[in-house]
Order: sequence, then C-alpha cells, then structure tokens
Amino acid sequence: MNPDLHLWLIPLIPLAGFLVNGLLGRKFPKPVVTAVALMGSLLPLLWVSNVVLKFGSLTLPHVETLCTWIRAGAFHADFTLQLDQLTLVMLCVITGVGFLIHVYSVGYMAEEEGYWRFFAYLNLFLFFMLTLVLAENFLLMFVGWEGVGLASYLLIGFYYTKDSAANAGKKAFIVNRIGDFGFLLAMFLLIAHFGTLSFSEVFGRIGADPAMQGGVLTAVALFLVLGAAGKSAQIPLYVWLPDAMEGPTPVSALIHAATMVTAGVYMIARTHVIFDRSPYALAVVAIIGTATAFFAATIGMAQTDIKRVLAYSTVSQLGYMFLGCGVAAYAAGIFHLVTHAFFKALLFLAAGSVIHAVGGEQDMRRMGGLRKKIPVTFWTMTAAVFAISGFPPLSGFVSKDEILYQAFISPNSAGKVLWAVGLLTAGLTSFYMFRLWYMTFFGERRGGAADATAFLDDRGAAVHARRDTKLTAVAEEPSAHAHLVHESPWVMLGPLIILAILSVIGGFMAWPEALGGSNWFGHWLSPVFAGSANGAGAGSVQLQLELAGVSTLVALAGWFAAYLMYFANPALPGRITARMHALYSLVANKYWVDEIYGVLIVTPVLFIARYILGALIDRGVIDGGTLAAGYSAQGLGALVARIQSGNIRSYAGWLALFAALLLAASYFGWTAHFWMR
Amino acid sequence: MHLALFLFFGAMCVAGALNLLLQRHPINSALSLIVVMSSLAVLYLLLGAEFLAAAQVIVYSGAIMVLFTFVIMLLNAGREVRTHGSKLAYAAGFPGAAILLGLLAFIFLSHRGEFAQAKLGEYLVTTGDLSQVLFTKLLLPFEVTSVLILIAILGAVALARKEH
Amino acid sequence: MTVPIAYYLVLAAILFSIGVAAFLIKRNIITIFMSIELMLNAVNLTFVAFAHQWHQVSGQIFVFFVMVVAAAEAAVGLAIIIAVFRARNTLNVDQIDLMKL
Amino acid sequence: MLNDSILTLITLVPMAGAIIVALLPRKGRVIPAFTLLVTLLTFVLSLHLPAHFDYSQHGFQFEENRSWITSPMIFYHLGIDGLSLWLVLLTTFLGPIGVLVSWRAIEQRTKEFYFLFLLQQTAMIGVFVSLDLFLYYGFWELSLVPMAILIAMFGRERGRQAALKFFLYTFIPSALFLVAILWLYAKTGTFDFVTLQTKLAAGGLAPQALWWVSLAFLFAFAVKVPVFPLHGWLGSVIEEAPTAMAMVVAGKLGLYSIFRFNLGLFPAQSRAIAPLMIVLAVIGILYGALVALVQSDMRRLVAYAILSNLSFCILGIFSFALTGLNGAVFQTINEGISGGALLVLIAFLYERYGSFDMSEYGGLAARLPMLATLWVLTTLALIGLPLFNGFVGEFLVLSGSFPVHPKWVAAATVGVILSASYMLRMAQRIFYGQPSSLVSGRPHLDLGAREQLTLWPMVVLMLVMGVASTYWINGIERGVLKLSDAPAQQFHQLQSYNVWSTPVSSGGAR
Amino acid sequence: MSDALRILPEIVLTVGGIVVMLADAMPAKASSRKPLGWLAALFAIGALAASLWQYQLPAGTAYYGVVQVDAFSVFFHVVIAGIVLAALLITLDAVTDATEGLGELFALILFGAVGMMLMTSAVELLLVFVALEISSISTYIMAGFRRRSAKSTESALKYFLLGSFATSFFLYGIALVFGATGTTRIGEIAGAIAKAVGGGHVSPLLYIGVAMIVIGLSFKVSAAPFHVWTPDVYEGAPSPVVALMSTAPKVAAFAVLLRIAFGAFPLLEAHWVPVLWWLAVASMTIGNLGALRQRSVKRMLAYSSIAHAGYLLVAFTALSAEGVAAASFYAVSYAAMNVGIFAIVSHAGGYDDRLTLIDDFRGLAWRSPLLGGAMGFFLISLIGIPFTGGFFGKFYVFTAAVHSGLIWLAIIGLVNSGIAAFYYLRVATAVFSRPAEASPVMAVPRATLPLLLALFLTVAATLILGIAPGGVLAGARAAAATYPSVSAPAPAAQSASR
Repeated sequence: MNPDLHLWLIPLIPLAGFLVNGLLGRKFPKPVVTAVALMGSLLPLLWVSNVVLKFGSLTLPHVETLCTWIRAGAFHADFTLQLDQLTLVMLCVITGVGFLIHVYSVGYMAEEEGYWRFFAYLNLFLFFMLTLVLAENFLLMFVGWEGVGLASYLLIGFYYTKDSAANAGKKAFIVNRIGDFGFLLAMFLLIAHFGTLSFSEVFGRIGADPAMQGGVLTAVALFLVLGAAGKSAQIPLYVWLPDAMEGPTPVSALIHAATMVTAGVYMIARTHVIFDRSPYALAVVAIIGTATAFFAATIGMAQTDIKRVLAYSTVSQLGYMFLGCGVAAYAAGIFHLVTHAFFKALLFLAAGSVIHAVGGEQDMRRMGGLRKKIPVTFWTMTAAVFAISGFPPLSGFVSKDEILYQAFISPNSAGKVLWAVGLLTAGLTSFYMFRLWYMTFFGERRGGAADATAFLDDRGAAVHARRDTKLTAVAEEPSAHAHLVHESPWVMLGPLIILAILSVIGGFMAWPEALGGSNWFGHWLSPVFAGSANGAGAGSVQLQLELAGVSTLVALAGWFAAYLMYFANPALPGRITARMHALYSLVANKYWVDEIYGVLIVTPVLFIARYILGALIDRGVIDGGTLAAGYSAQGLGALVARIQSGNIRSYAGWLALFAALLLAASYFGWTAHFWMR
Repeated sequence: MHLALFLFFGAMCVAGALNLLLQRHPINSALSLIVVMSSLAVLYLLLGAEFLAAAQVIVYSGAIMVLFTFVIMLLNAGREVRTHGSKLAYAAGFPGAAILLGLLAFIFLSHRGEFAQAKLGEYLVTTGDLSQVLFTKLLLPFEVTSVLILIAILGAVALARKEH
Repeated sequence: MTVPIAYYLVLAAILFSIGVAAFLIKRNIITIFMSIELMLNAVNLTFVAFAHQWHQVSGQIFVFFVMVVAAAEAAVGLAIIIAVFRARNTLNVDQIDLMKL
Repeated sequence: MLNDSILTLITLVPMAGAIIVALLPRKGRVIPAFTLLVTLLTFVLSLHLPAHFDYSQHGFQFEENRSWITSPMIFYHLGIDGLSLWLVLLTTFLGPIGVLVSWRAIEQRTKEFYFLFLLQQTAMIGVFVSLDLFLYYGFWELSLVPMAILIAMFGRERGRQAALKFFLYTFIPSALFLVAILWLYAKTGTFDFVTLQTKLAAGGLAPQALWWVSLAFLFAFAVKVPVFPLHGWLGSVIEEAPTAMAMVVAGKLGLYSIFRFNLGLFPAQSRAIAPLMIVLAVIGILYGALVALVQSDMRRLVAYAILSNLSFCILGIFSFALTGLNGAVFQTINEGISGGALLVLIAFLYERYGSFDMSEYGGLAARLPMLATLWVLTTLALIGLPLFNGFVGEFLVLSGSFPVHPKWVAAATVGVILSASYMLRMAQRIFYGQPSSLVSGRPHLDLGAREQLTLWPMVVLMLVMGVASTYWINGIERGVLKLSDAPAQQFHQLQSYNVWSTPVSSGGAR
Repeated sequence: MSDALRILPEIVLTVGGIVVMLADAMPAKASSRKPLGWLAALFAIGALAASLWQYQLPAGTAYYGVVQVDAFSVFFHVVIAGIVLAALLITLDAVTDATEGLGELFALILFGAVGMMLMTSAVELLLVFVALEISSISTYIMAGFRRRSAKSTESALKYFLLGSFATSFFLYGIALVFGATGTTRIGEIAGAIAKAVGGGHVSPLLYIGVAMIVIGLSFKVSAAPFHVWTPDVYEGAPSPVVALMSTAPKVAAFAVLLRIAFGAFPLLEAHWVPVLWWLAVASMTIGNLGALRQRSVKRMLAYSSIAHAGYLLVAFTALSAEGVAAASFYAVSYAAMNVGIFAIVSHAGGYDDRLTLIDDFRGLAWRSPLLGGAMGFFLISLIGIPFTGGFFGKFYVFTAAVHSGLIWLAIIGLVNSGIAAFYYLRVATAVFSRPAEASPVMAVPRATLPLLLALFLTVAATLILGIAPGGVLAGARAAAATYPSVSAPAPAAQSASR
C-alpha cells in the first residue's frame, strides 16, 4: 500500500502561480511576480525530489485517482495520475530544467514589457507539461498535450506586435493541431476497441491477448506517430519549430528544446506496448527519426542565425530519439531525451547569453572573437558543444552511442542502414556545432557597434515590443550593450554552469557495460519497458566498443572539417559554396519545404474555400437558389396579374369562358374524384 | 297556330337581340331591346302568364327602357367607337358564349322528352291566383323588396346628386 | 297543336347567350347594361316556361320579383353610369381601366 | 408545491413582464432595468429545476397537464426531462445577458425592443417545455415572430431583407410540418407527445406515410438548426440581427426538436435517414470551417463557425450512440454559450470602433487587455481545447460516432484543425501586430463593469463545463438513453467493425 | 308575432336605417353628420344583441317557411352584426364632417346588413335572391361613394356591371333548378332530388343549375377564376367600405353557399365537390401569387382575400360536419382580422386613400407603436401564426381536409400559406423598419375613439379566437349540426383511412 503522494500538487502549484500572475500580475511589482513565478517552479521541484526520496519504497506504478472528468454511457475518463520510473525521469527533467530556466529568465527578461505575462505563461506551460507526463490515460495526456501547445503558442507570440512572431505562433499551433488530429483518431480507435482510454486497462487488455498483432494496433500506432511527429517536430511536421525561435530565448530553451518537443518521444515510450505489437509502426518511427535527423542536420550546416542552427539541431536530435524508440530501445531514447535536455537547454541559454551580450545580434557572421569577452558563457557553451558532438565521456556521447548501437544490432532489416545514416548525421552534427563555436567565439569580431544598432531591427522582437509600448528608455538599452560586449549577470550564468556540469557528467548515469559501466539508467527503467521483445538484439561488448570508436572518429572528423573551414582558412567556405552553388542554395533555403507546403496545401485550400465554396456554392447555388425561387414565384405572380387587364369586357370574357367550362365540366362530370385524395 | 306565333315572336326576339348587338348607336340598341321585350310579353301570353305580360310591357318596356333612353339623352351618348381595349373579350368570351349556348341547347333538346308540351290556354294564371301566393307564402320577400327599393332610391340620390 | 317547352328554353338560351355576347362586344356602358337586362329577360322566359310546365305560380312570381329588382338595378346602375360619366367624361368602357394588374 | 407550477411560471413570467413593459413609461433606463429584473427572476426560478430534478429517473418531470381545447383534443401539457432540462436553463441564462448586451446598443424604441425580447423568451422556453404537439407547434411558430420583427426593426441596413429571408426559410417548411402534425392527429387522435410515442411504437400506421411525416418534421427542424444546404438564412441574419437575437437564433431549438420528435417519435425512420444526415453533417463541418477561413467580416465568420459547430451536433445525433447523443446535447449548450460570447465580444468591439471588418483592426491586445483575454478564452473554448466545454462536446460526439462511421468521422475530425485556423486568424488580425489606423484613431477604453458582468459568467461557465462535465451529463444521459441504440447493439458494432478490414487478431499489416 | 321575433335583427336594422335616413333629411343644425354614425352604431349593437338573443329561440321557420332561424343562421347573424358595427366605427374614424352623403352612407350600411342577414336565414331561393340583391346593390353604391374620384366610380361601375352579369347566371341557375324540381324551397328541392335519385333518374338540368348557382355565388365570394373584379373594386372603393364589403357580403354569400349546397344538393355531392376542389385550389394559388407583386396595400389585401376564400372552400370540400364548422369558424376569424387591418389602412390612408403603396406604410410602428403593433398583429394572424384567430381558422380547415383524406389539398393549401407569408411580411417588415425622413406615415393622425373601439373589437376577437376558440367553435359546430346530411362521415372519411 503506497503512501499518499499528493501527486496532484505537482501540476497544480504552477497552475496556481499562473492564476496569480495572470490575474493580478499586471498590478504586482516585479519582485512579487518573480517570487510567485519562481515558487511556481521551485515547489514542484521540491515536491518531486520528495517523491524521489520516497520512490524506492513504492510499488509501481503508483496511481492516484482524483475524480471523474467525462462520463457518458459506458465510457469514462478520470483525472487520474500515475507515477513510475518513466514519469519520474520526465518529472525530474521538467521541474529541474524548468526551474533553472525560470531563474535564467529572471535575468534575461528583466527589462521586458509584460514580464508578468511571460512568467504566467511559463508557469502555465509547466502545469500542462507536468499533467502530460503524470496522466494515467490518453485523454488526460491529451489535455497536457494540447495545453503545452497553447503555452507555446502564447510564448512564441509573446512579442505580439511583431507579425513574424504572431505568424510563427499560429503556425506552431496549427501544425501541432494536425498532429493532434492523429492523436484524436488514435483515441477514437482505442475507445472503439477497448471502450476505455486508461493506460493500465488498454495495455492490460493488449498484454492479455498475445494474438493481438498489427491490424488496428498498427492503425493506432501510426496515428500516434502522426501526433508525436507534430509535437516533436519530425518529418513532415517539423516546419513549425525553426519559426518558433521568434519566441524569447528561454522559451526556446525550455519548450522548444528541453521539454515540450520531447513529449512525442515520451508518448511513444509510454505507449510502447502498442508499438511493440506493430513492427510496421516501429519501422516507420525509426525511419522518420533517422530521416529527420539527417535532413535537419544538413539544413543546420547552412544556417547563419545562431538560434536557427540550434533549432535544426534540436529537430535532428529528436530524430535520434525517434530512432531509439523505433528500434525499441526506449530506454536509450529516453536517456538521450534527458541528456539532450541538459546540453540543448544549455546551448540555447548560452546562445541567449551571447545574444544578450552582443545586444540582440543573432547572425553568427556578425559575431566572433567573443571568447575573451564572455568567458563563462564560452566555457559552458564549449561543454555543451562537445557533449552534443558526442565526445566521450560527455553525456551526448553515451546516449547517442547507445542509440546507434541499438540500431546496429536491432533485428530490423534496415538496422544497419539506419546506423550508417545516424553515424553520418553525428558527423554533420559535430561539424555544424563546431562551426557555430568557431564563428561565435573565435577569430575577429565581425559585427561592430555601428552595425549592431543597425541590426536591431532584424532582431526586432523586443525592440518593436518596446517601441510601441513606449519604453524608450529600454529601447536604448540594447544599443548601449552594443559597443561594450559584457558578460551576463550571474542569475543567468548560474543555470549555465549547473547545466554545463550536468552535460558533462550526465552520461555516467548510463555508462555502458562495454566501458565498464553498468547502464544503471537502462536497468532502472527496464520495468517500464518490460516485455518489449524487439529490443533484445544480439550484441556484444566487443562490437559496442568498435562502434563507439567509429563514432568518436566521425565526431573528430566533423570537428576537423569545421576547424579547417571556419578557423584555419575562413575563405574556404565561400569557395566551396561557390563550387556547388545549387546544392548550397537548396540547403540554405531549407529545401524550400515551407514554400512547397504553401503551394501544395495552403494556397489550394484557401482558393477552394474562397472561390469554390464561398463564391460558387454559398453565394451562387444557395443564395442564388433562394433568389431564384423568389423570382420565379414573383414571375408567376406577374402572370396571374396579367389577367387583371383592368378592362371590364375582358373580365366578362373571362367569366363567360370559365362559367361555360365549369358548366360543361360539372355536366359531363369531367372532374374525377379519386385522385384528389 | 301556337307554333307559328311562337316562331314569329321568337324570331322577333332574336332579331331584336341581334340588332341590339349590331347597332352602333345606344338609342337604336335601346329601341331594339324594347322590341325584344314586347315580343317576350307576347310569348308570356302564349304561356298563360297574362299578368306578367302586362307587367313586362309596363315595367320593362315602359319604365325601365324609358329610364335608359332618358339617360342616353341626358348624357347625349353618341355612336360608340369600336375601340380595341380587349382581345380577351373575343378570345375567351365568344368561345364561352358559344359553349354556353351549345351546351344549354344540347341539353334542352336532347332531353326534350322530359319537358311538357305547352298548349295554348291550357294553363292560365290570373292576377288573383298570383296575388294569392304573393301575399301569403311570399309575403316576406315582397316586404323585403321595399328595402331594396329604398336602397335604390338612396343610392340614386347619393350618386347622381347634383354637384355643389 | 302544341309547342314543346324545350323550344322556349332554347329560345331563352339563345337570348341569354346573345346577351352575354353583347356584354362582350358593346363599348357603350349603357348598352352593356342593356345586354344585362337582355340576359335577365332570357332568364324570365325560362322561369315562365317552367312555371307552365310545372303549373307552378311561384315561377311567375319569381319573374315578377326579377322585374322589380331589375328596376331597382336600373335606377342604381344608371346613377352609377352618370357618376362615372361626370368623373371621366366618357361612356366607352375600354377607357375605364384606371385600375389594373 | 412549487414543482407543480414551476414550468408555467418560468414560461409565463417573461410574458407577464412583456405586458408590464408595454405599460411602463418611456424614460431613462426604466425599461431595460425592469427587463433585466424579469429575466433574472426567470433565471432564478429556472434554477429550481436542476435543484429538484430527480436524476435517477427517465420520464418527464414537473409535469402539468390541463385540458385546453376540447375539440380537437389539445392539452396544456408541460414537462421536462434530462434532454430539455439544461436547454431551458441555457435559455433563461442567456436572457439577462441579452438584456445587458442590448443595454447601450438599443437606444430608440426600447419599449418595443424589450417587449418583443421577453416575448421571444417565452416562446423559446415554451418550445422546450411543451409536451403537447400542438402547444409545441404554437410556441415554435411564435418564436419566429418577435425574432423577425426585431431583425426588421433594429437590424442594420439590410435588416428588412434579412427578416424576410429568415421568416420564409423557417415558415415554409413548418407549413409542411403542420400537415404532418395534422395527419398524425387524424390517424392517432392525439397531440400528446407521450401518448403519440406509445401509439407510434405500437405501429399499425402506413409506413410509407410515416416516412413522409418524419421527413416533414426533419425538414422543418433542419432548416432551423441549420443543416448544411439549408443554411442560406444564417449568414444574413447573424449579420443583421441585434446581438441579443443573433445569440439565440440558431441551434438549440432545431436540435432539441430533432431529438425530441425525430428520434423520439420516428426512431426507425431517423435511422433510415441517418446516413444522409451524417454526410451532410460532415460536409457542414468542413464547409463551414473552410468558408469561415476566408471571411473578413467577423459576423459572417461567426455565422459559418456556428454552422460548422452545429454540424457536430447533427453528427452526434445521427450516430445514435449514447456517447454521441450526450455529446450532441452538451455541444448544443456549448454552442449557445461560446458562440453567444463571441457575438457579444464582437458587438463590444463594434460599439468601440464601429467596424465588423477584421482587416481594419490590429494591435488591440495592448489596448484592451481584458477584452483580449476574454476573447482568447472564448476562442479556446470554440476550438475545443481540453478543459474547456467545447472539447468535451466535440470529443464525445466524435468518439461516440466514430465506431459507427469511422471514415466520415475521421473526415469530420479535420474540422478540429480548421477551426483552430480560422479562430486564431481572427484573433491575430484583431489583437496582434501594429495598431491599425482605425484603432489608433480612437480612445481605447477596456471593458466596463456592465460588459464584464455580461461576459464573465459565460467564460466561467465554459471552464466549469469543461472540467465538471459530469454534472451536466448526468441529466442529459437520462434524457437521451432511450433514444440511443441498445448498448448490446453498440457492443455488436464494436465487434463487427474494423479499420483496415483485416481482422483485429491477424498477423498485422505488413 | 313569433314570426317577427325570428327576423328581429333585420327589423332592428331596417328601423335603424329608416331613422338614420330621416334624421339625415332633417334640415338645419346638421353641421356634422357624425352623430348619425353613432346612432347607426347603436342600432347595430341592437341587432347584435337581438341576434345573440335569438340563440335561445327554438330552431324553426317563419313567414310560411321562407326564413329559417337555426343555430346556423344565428351564428352568421352575430358575425354580420359584429362586422357592421366595426365597419360603422371605422367609417366614423375615417370620414370628416366635410364628407358628403354621410347620412346615406350610414343608412346604406344598415340596409345592406338587412340583406346580408336575410341571406343567411332564407330557405326560399326567391328570398335569397332578393336579399342577395339588397346586399349587392348597397355595396355597389357604397363602392362608388366617393363619386368625384375617378377610381371610386370606376370600381363601382366594374362591381355593378360584373356583379349583375354574375347575378344573371345565379338567377339562371335557380330557374333551371326550379325547372328540374318545380319548387324554389330549399327543403323541397332536397326532397325532390331525393325522390329523383331514388327513382334512378336525375334531371340534367340540376347539374348545370347547381353549377350556375355555384358560379354566381363564387363570384360574390370572389373565388378564382371568378375573382377578376376583386382587386380593382377594392382598390377604388373607400377603405372603410372595403372593410365592410370584403367581409360581410362574403360571409353571407358563404352562408348561402353552405345552406344551398348542404341543404338542397347534398345528394349531388359528386357533381359539385370536384368543382369546389378546383375553385379552392385556383383561389388559393391565384390569390397568393397575384398578391406577391402588388405594391398597393389594398390591392394586396384584395388578392389575399381571394386566397382566403380559397381556404374557406377547402373546408367545404372536406364535405363533413367538421368541414362546415371549420368553414364557419374560418369565416369569423377571417372577418375579424380583415376588418381589423382595414381599420388601420383606412385610418392611415384616410377616407380618400392618402397612403396606398406598401412603402408608404414604412415606419408606421415607429410613428405610432399602437397602430404598427396592431397592424403587425393582424398580419401575423393573416399569415396564420399560432395564438391568433387566423391560425386556428387554418388549423381547423386543414384538420377537416386531412380528416377527409384530402392530403393534397392540405399540402397545396399550407404551401400556399407559406407563399402568402412572403407578401404579408413585406408589409410587416415595412411597417416595422425605420421610416425615411419626411415619409408620409409621419403625417398619420393619432388614433381616434371610434378607431380604438374598432381595434379593440377586432384585436380582442382575433386574440380570443386564437387562445380560447372553444366558444366560437361550439357555435360553429352547432351551426354545422343543422345539416344532418353531412353530419354522417362523408365518403371521403373512409377513403382517408387507407
């Protein structure tokens, strides 16, 4: 019998924070807002750690039912929370990283108009994200699922006076809706077949019937993948994530790197029971993941906006996680999720610190030589770069290698191919990360004070926000920064350092046996993924060592290439791009995917809506039909009125004729009776 | 004898009626209508309605037609011009009238047998018999006609009253 | 030597139809009114004929009433005609079609 | 005991109020204030219903049954069940809100306006509570009149045409509807709903004729809802009508009637026509959403949004699944609240800036934060975000009808994407970006006390209904249980149905 | 003496007419003739009272069986008395002291009423004929009462000429029936026909006789295709007169039609019912379609009255006691709402029709909510919205039709009433929409006492008929019960249960 953990407190505290700030924040002085917001993220963290302490003594999964939410006929969905290892991992990541980013934002957003609004939204996000991972049934999970979408919509559009931000927010929400469409259909199928959405019942029923393979489960799984692809920005629905960078940098770090975008991975892991029964769906997941990883990495190589590089790298890393799940190495996927949360959050925050330092500049071509000026940022960033590029023994190395290894040994026929592409992607990753590293911190400062101000408008967001909210004093601030590049305040650096440490040592949680570790993390998670047979590939310590070596070499190669092109010989990139210009422009323009979607989907839909449905059918057929009916009646009316010539003799003639006819009729009995009835 | 009289005066009637129809000047029409009515009076006699014959001559040919001619004089109505205000009158009316005539004639003749034969002097109604019924069984209608007359007077006065 | 009632009826029908035709043809209001009188007379003849057939006085009395009514109608009708003439200064029925459709 | 006369009270209090309004002096805000009182009183009275409603039984409650006209046998028979319970509440709830919205909007001829307004209330409540077919028809027709007159009298430039269109669209079908009623009476000799139900269930009537009768019923109701091809009146009415009327013109009356009569009296015929209705519903959902996507006049957008949302109800109704039926009723209530709230918001915008063209707006978020907040909340409710009422309704409808018509429902679910698109588009046009010339020209005053009083109840209700839906469903389910297919049958459907037409327990789809 | 009692209302009215006539003739002090109107109204009330009093007379005939006082006749007496009263009030409201011939007008109204009442109680075709002529001639005269106006005189002429034309058909019909049966008493005719049918040979004269009578009467009730005179005449005649002649003579004519059809020719049903079926369909359709395009309110109402005649004929065709009752009821409700709406039209337009077009009425409700509201109310009743007399009228009529299995007739009729809604609404929406600046309605005078009284009468009647029709319906049923021949379910009834 488990002790009562009051899990519901974990999501509800941030909700309270949101309500307080959201309703009263406008009136509050800044410190109060800050306090409320930090409480809204710190208290859940403390509560989670409290749970962690009790965790050992729990019988899992631990379930808490609060009350019924929806009940109709046989169907019912409750507010039910559950706790198991997987949930706990997510809880730790969300609350931990979440809290750090809250702290960071206190510094980063200090001057922003709508400070209170920002933190209210941030707390709201935490609420929904925690609901998502704590949910014990699909429907409640969907609450969080849609909710985080809402929060991200609000935060991306935080600088609402800026059209690009507004559009980005709308795009994110609608694209996510496409994913939700899949999620909904998956739920409908589950209801149709199991009459319930509770994880335990659905998975129990599936587990109880080993004969149940593929078929409907494949359908469910594929719809779920659609949902996951939307949330986790995988092909074909990844397009919203790069645009989402319109939001403030902490948002990018928290929502679009560390937590929300990983919800898709979490969902697949959570519902692995279904995927296990559908190798087909699993293959789809793996392929999508790998393709996305590679595809995004290539785009990442050609980006010049520091945040966009990170955005594509996020997409790419998420691809790895999908790959992990796709080869049924859920633990590996989740572990990469964790490490990625560390170093990618770190990267974003550090980038934010850089941007902060150079007064709102985001274009790497105008940076450089910042190494000395902002050392802390530099060193933390360096740690992150090495981690993501997969240099042992950093966290990224461990998690990514595990995934590649699992892919290699997976019974999946395409396993080797997946592994190869993954490996190549790893090289690309290390290339574009070091490219970023060099362009930002080494060489000479390319963007001067003068142009820094000139580029304020590109950076736009905050500045526009300020302009029209008439905070001229603040508007001056970034240009003030521009000519003396300076390190960020400690409230921002603190989180950087913590995350840096985590990125460095995080790997040891799952240090593979091959290297004398025990993969504690994997074993600890295994109860959750018990019975996913596909996972057990035939591997060996030897093989894992070899693969690790290979990937390390690939990473080094990527670093070396970057070194050549962006440090040793800066002219080189220009020549190369000139040489294969077509390819370069293709990549630099992100394969024109947005444009293609525009031409293939958006434009036709709008055209049909406006001209076919709106004009032709609605105005034409329906309104027209009404009018036609009206006019035809009027026409008949005119005919009838024609009788009324006003001439007495005509009238008399009329009378005479019909009198005669009527006489004849009634005499000969022409008007038969029967059909009148 | 009876048949001859009938045919003669019947022909008179029809001729008068047609003349009424053909004449262009209202006076002529009026005169031809008098002819019709007088000959009808004779036919009434043949059918043994002596009081009606008298009334016909006095009331119709006398009073009413005089009134007509008087009005014609008053408004000195001239020859009517054959304006073409109505095609329907011909297009619909004449067929109508024709069908009417055809139908009635057809019925009357085809069922000739069901009707009695009119024999001269076989059935004579004296004013006495008439008043017998008129003042007993049909007293109320007789009284009511007085209201009708009143209305007629009122109306004539109200409508034709002199301008002022 | 007799005449079938049917002949009288047919004669009446002829007169009636001529009356109708006259109503349709004549343009002068007064004449049109005359044609109505003609129709009434035709009806009267029918009544008398039937009265003879059934040996029923009421038929003849009916005719008597028709005459009275006709007289009243004549009075009123001619008054109306006079009013119309005063208002429109014409007796041509084709020109009296102010109100139509 | 209040229970015996409560329905009469609720129905006639507005009428009495109307008569008093007609006698009140025309000065100051006497009349609106009094009307507000009357509507509030009605609402309070109606609260008696859920409080004393017996959620454990299916039949009609609070019944009143007196003889009204002896020949033909017409009874003054009132009563509600779980189906009508919340619709009555919805109507009385929207009463005061309608008054508050019109408070400033109607300045001239207030007496006439509020007189007719109260008359409308009576008519609508009457429709929901009357159980005698004749009485029902009476209220049904009566509900047209004040509506049409108000549109003509207080509508905007083309109000007259709109009123005409609205009236004819609804009146001509209800003429056929009347023939159907008369036929039923001729055959069964009763107008009483309950008796009629039993007699029809007993059978014995010419099926062919019954089929036509049910069609006549359905046609009249479908126009009133409106269902897809019959929505010609909706746009112009929403455009022209005063807000208080636009809020109540569509949806609940027609949908309730379909529930009560088509499903209640002609179960077999309704099931026969169901495929067609499902298709129309799905078309309606997508069609409305798509057309809404390209509107720039806010009211027209709302009109098509309403069409789209109401089609969800139709979908749920003709799935005959218990969940779907529950969802349909719930969604009907949602539509009344959320759609109404949106119209109110638009009206308030118009009172400030005098334009319905969203492209003229922009950047209002900073100027009218409260309005913006409420707008966003309403938007979220309308696009069916979980924890809002809209989600519960849509989810129940879709999940309930999915097993019956998987492919069509899948298509309908696309509406979820589209609704988000057009609602967010409107919000963005109005609140995001730089302030437009129209906006920056005017002084910007945020919602006042009266306006907040109008909106908050609705918004709060949206959230409460989204979280504590069971409270409503409890009643609704009692009402719709007998209308749904037998649970056994549902189970059968679950078994027999399959997505990829490969048996559930086969070797998978590879 | 008892005979006199059976025609008491007629006597009262006759006396009243004479009194008014004489008073009018009184020279001097007669600056204003309006008091005469009030005097006439008093007599009308007297007649109303007398008619109501007659309810407690045992049914029976008088004057050698030429008049028969029964539930049927009394019912219509009451209706006509009521209409006349309202019409007098409307006239009082519309006319001015300057209006010429007021005395004659009031007297004529009363005298005309005598004829109409007698029509409903006469069972001797001769009396029917005379009474019919009384009512017709008086209306001819009234139609042309604005003798300086070209339109008024023209309408009088048209009405007169065509009316006499139709009368001669009616008369011919009587003649032929007389020829076939040898009598002009309705009862005896029925007997003779019964004998003939029993004998197996029915004289063909009867068929066309009936047909001609139907023609004559359908002209009087302006049923299509014998409606042609209606629009012109209504348009030209003074509005108060139209209020009277669009209702009272029609109601009377319908009473006669009912009396003759069910009293004399029930056995020839197979020959005249189909005719009526066609007349009904034609009237409804032509009336409503014709009204669609009208721009003048009075013309529009003329067409609508044609349509309403059609609805009434539907009840006829049902050929059952229920149908007769429905017809009687419909007559009442039609009279109430039509008189009412003409009250407003004549008030707004005045005796000499200042407002004629529908658009002239634009904004009446804004000018005077009372008038506008009342007009709206009557229009709603004409459309047939529940809780008004118009609705119950239609309701009973079509119930009767459906009961007799005339589904098609019911559908046609109700679809027609749907079309009808369109043109009524054009007026209604005009009345309620905002008036243009300086539009004619703004000159509409305030309601006078007689108008208020008239409106009260009509609105109350329409409303009571709409909410508690029980009383009137009982009367109508009693009236229907006077025809035992139809009280038995008509052959239609069985065929309905197919």
